Amino acid sequence: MDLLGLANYAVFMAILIGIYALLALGLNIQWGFTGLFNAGIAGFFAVGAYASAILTSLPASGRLGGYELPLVVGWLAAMAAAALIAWPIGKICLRFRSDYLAIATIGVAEIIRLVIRTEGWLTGGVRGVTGIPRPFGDLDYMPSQIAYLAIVATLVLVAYLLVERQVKSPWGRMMRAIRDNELAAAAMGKQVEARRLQAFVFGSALMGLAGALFVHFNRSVTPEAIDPMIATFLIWIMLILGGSGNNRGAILGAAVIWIIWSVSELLTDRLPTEVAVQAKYARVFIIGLTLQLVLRFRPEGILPERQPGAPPHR
Amino acid sequence: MKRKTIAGLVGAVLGAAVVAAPAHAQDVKIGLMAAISGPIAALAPPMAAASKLAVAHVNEQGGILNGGKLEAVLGDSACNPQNATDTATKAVNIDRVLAIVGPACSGAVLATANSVAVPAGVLLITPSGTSPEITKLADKDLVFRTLPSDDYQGRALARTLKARGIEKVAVAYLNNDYGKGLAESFKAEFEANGGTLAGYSGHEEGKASYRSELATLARGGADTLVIFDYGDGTGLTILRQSLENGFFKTFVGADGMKSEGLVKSIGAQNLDGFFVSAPVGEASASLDNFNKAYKAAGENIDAVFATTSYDAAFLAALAIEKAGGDKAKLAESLRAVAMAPGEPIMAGEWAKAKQLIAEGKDIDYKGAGGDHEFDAAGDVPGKYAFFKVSGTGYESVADMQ
Amino acid sequence: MSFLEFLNFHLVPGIVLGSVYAVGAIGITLVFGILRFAHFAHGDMATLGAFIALALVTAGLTPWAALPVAMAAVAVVAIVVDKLFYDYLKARPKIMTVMASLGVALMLRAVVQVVFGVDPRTYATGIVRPDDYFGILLRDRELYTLAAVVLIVVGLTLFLRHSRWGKAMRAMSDNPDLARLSGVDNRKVTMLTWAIVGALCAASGFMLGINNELQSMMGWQVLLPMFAAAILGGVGRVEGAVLGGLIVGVAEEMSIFILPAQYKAATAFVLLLLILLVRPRGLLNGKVL
Amino acid sequence: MALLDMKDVRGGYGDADILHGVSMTVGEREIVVIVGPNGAGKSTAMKSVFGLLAIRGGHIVFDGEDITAWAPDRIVQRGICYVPQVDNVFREMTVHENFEMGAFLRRGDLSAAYDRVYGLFPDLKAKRKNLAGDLSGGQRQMVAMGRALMLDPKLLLLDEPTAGLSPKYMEQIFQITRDVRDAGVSILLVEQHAKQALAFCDRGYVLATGANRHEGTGQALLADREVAEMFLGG
Repeated sequence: MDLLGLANYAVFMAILIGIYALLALGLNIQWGFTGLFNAGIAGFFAVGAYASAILTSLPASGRLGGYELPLVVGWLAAMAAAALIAWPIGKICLRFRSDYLAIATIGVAEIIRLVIRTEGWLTGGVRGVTGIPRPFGDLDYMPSQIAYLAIVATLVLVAYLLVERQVKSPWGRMMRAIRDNELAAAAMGKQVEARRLQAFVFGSALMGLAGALFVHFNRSVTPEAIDPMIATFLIWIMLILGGSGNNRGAILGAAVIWIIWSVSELLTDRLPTEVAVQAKYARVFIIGLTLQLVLRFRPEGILPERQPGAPPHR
Repeated sequence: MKRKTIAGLVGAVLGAAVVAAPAHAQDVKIGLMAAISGPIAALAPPMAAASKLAVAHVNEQGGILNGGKLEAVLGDSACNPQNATDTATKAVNIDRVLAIVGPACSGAVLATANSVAVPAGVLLITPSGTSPEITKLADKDLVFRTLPSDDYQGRALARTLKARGIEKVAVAYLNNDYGKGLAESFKAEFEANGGTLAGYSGHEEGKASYRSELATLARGGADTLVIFDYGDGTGLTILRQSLENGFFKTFVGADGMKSEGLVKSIGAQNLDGFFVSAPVGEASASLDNFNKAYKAAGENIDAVFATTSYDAAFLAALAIEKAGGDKAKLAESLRAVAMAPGEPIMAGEWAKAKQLIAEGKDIDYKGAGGDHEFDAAGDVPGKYAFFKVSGTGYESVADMQ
Repeated sequence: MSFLEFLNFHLVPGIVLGSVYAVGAIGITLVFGILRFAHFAHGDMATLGAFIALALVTAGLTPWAALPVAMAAVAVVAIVVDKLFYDYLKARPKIMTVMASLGVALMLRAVVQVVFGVDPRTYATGIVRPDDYFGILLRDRELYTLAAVVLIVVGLTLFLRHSRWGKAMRAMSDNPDLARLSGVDNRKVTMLTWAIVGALCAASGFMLGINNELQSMMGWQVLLPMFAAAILGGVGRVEGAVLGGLIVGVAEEMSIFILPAQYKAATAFVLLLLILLVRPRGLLNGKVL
Repeated sequence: MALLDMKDVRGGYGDADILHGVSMTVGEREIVVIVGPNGAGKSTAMKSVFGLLAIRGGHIVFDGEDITAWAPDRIVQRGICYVPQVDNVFREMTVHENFEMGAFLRRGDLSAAYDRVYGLFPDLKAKRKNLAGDLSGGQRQMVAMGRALMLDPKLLLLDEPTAGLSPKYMEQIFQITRDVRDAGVSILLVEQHAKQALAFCDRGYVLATGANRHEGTGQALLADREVAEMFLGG
């Protein structure tokens, strides 16, 4: 057996897990710590992806872009753009119970998708943006993958440390108090809305960054990347499985679910042709069922939230 | 504990993969990346079946290289780049495929080429990615397609309509890379030839009603509606609602509309005014071969992208045979087997091709879906015919220029 | 554009589409009002109903005879889904149930895809040209659709207003704790609600199918317009859901006058965001949960 | 023998106990009031009767039968009805429908029960088709009591029926409570307005920190110096 091939696959999987971990961390800030049901992750992911793509890509006729700015600028812009979109949405929707926010964010993600598909002058429309630089992209396959993994891993680590610090600060304690106790939330009044908005915007910015990392990895982006199945619902399942309210849980959930999702295909590939196509639909069934089983038997996730003051989980 | 868990999981997964993938030394694998789930799910099963037919032909007629078995690994690219790159990475690294047939959607092709196939040096032949962006890829000559970029067909269709005396049309296109690409090139060519567009509008898939769009298009006064969409999808709805409301007299579609399901659903008696263009091979004997075999396999011969899927897999096999299994020579070998000059090879003629290659003779594959004379970018110029509905299927009425 | 054109190609299609949305939105509003969560599997349940009816039509029934059978079948499915996947979550935050319903949506869709495949299908082949009623063009199936919607709405309203269990459902929607104190068995009400909601799902899926084609994603694609309709009308209000459905349907067909056709799908969301902004209780003063 | 007999009841909503031993009785045709400072466990004590909290000690006997830890719907059928402090009407249903829901468990002819309720609350007769949510606070309280009386209970539990009402309405509610008692129903109620409540009740209990503090007739408690100082603000 070819170990090099397996290693290549593992590196690739790790890169995607890193990108999903960023999305899950972003969602954890919104849902895990604050209780905000964002069902439009794909929208913020897309905004970040396109913002960075437009700013850093090679020039192309018929659309905005070709500024060839440095990557860091693109990534910062991705976070800023996602945050900028999140702000008015949060402003409108955070007053309501989470179901409304869920529906509203699905709607917003859908509008973002339609704008990206239709406004060719801005985003290249259905053809997307190509010619996006990838750091260390000129190296050979393996070194280039490893270099990209290093970048992604570093950013995940930085994001993790930042979020952990934030959560352990008075801000984080307050957010949890608000989430767990509506009365306390009401008593704190206006400030609560501001704090929730901060969490929503901060989480969305991380999602934007994940989008940027994704497009630089693929060197291209098209509207198909904004598929709610893969860019919204899978993230939810990752967070719930890993343990919402626990940042390590979010990262672990991203790893476990992506491995299940990816490896389940290796298994269905071994099936005879007649059932192989059917088995691909069954994969969607399995994801749905996994969610049910987690909710039923391990609703707190693999790594449950640590209560402040309680001994750390082992 | 977390690191241990992850390490454990990864270990278990890799272990499972090792056990699950026994490889025989002589066997060769290619990856089939169909968009089985996702927005164009309806197109995927016939495409996968066509590619598998090519693989079956290879194995029935002497196998590949030294009597090895050609194996097709079926992956789901789901029409999105996340799944496509994942499934391609597995195909390339775990299954060690030498070539990839697919992915189906252009966005997935771009991402897969950029982040998997080209860096890993694997040949990629897409049977349905039509975006002009694919032409522009910096692909080290590893990315090919067995159907023309949208550009050709749109322009050919525009010229054909003009030649048939149609001066004024309305265009309804599906807002994806396929529909929009065709619509743009059609528009440019039709207007350049002095035609008038009385209406031009895109639509999103999956809406329950398109009557208001159609009414608005009809208001332009054209008798002909050009539909760039899929006959197994929204195109069917558009055509039905136009017919039922009497918005237009004549309907013209591109290859995506050439669906037998559409004829079955609407009824041939209602489709007198419905025409489609579709790519055809010069040697139509090749298409006949394919149709016969495909029908015998229980499939519908008018399925969209079936011929191109067959050709992509067959070409991949030919290239591997020619290159003697050497990955580095695949691109060069593909050009050698697909392009003139050489002894013509029709669809299904694997044994003959294998023998000629063994004898060191040059061959030229004439595919079911076209002759596949690749240009420098790995694109093929299209040859098209104009079809009308006949019985439960389609019948060619004219060649197109 | 003549007035008749406006009626035939914009208003009437909008009303037909809106009626289908309305039937779906009634189900959503009932779940929202009585069981208090956003049911994301609603669209895919509608798909399932449409395909069950298709199986019956293939077996030889006429479409309109298949409808009641499909409604009964999906009613049972809805009750089973509740027992298996929602019921045990009722003591936990409602959002867990919302998430579970998302999982159910994926599972139902996969079942439809495995059993019926992914090709578009129709109940009947051929096309139906409309009849002319004093210049207004209508097809029989559209008339039947409108009649069925009216029948459903009137029947449901009478049931909720005047029957013992209909009142119990309203009481649960109004004040669940007090309903329990009054001796209303909430398990029975929940079951009854799911039976009605399942039947409504099947009806909306069927109507969508008979006016167009059936495909495995059809329900998911109309889920958000239906949610928009339910919230627009006011959560928990049956008559609000009907009004909301009609508004969303007509607005989608009219959007062509203002926006490029690609943005048609966005109409419902824009309406939804606007209503949340200016009048979160909806037009008919529903609940804000 | 008393209609309701609570003995040394302990329990709470979650894991922590709120009641640390509460005992009280309610006799036939008696109005008993529970008063005490905030957080004394007044409402909790009442809810324990109705099976709304986890009881970890003691007994509740009603009409000769031990009903400790029964589920509310069973208790309702046994003849105890409960009127919560807030959200105690179906706002989107008419007054008449509210009464109808109150009698949900009863089959057969309800005209006698309607007559009795409309007899007790004549004001509501004219408003029977109005939505309960559109009524004034006092009228809503009447609807809530009427709903509970539709099952013809032997014991009625009222949780702060006068909260937020004007003195005029408070007086009216007290008067109605007496009328209900005179119609043969025993009443246990929790009250914030301790002075007024003690003045009109038959007997009263003073609770503090989840346990009995004082008990006696209303007049006796009003006269008690300690009660007056500690709980009634002089």
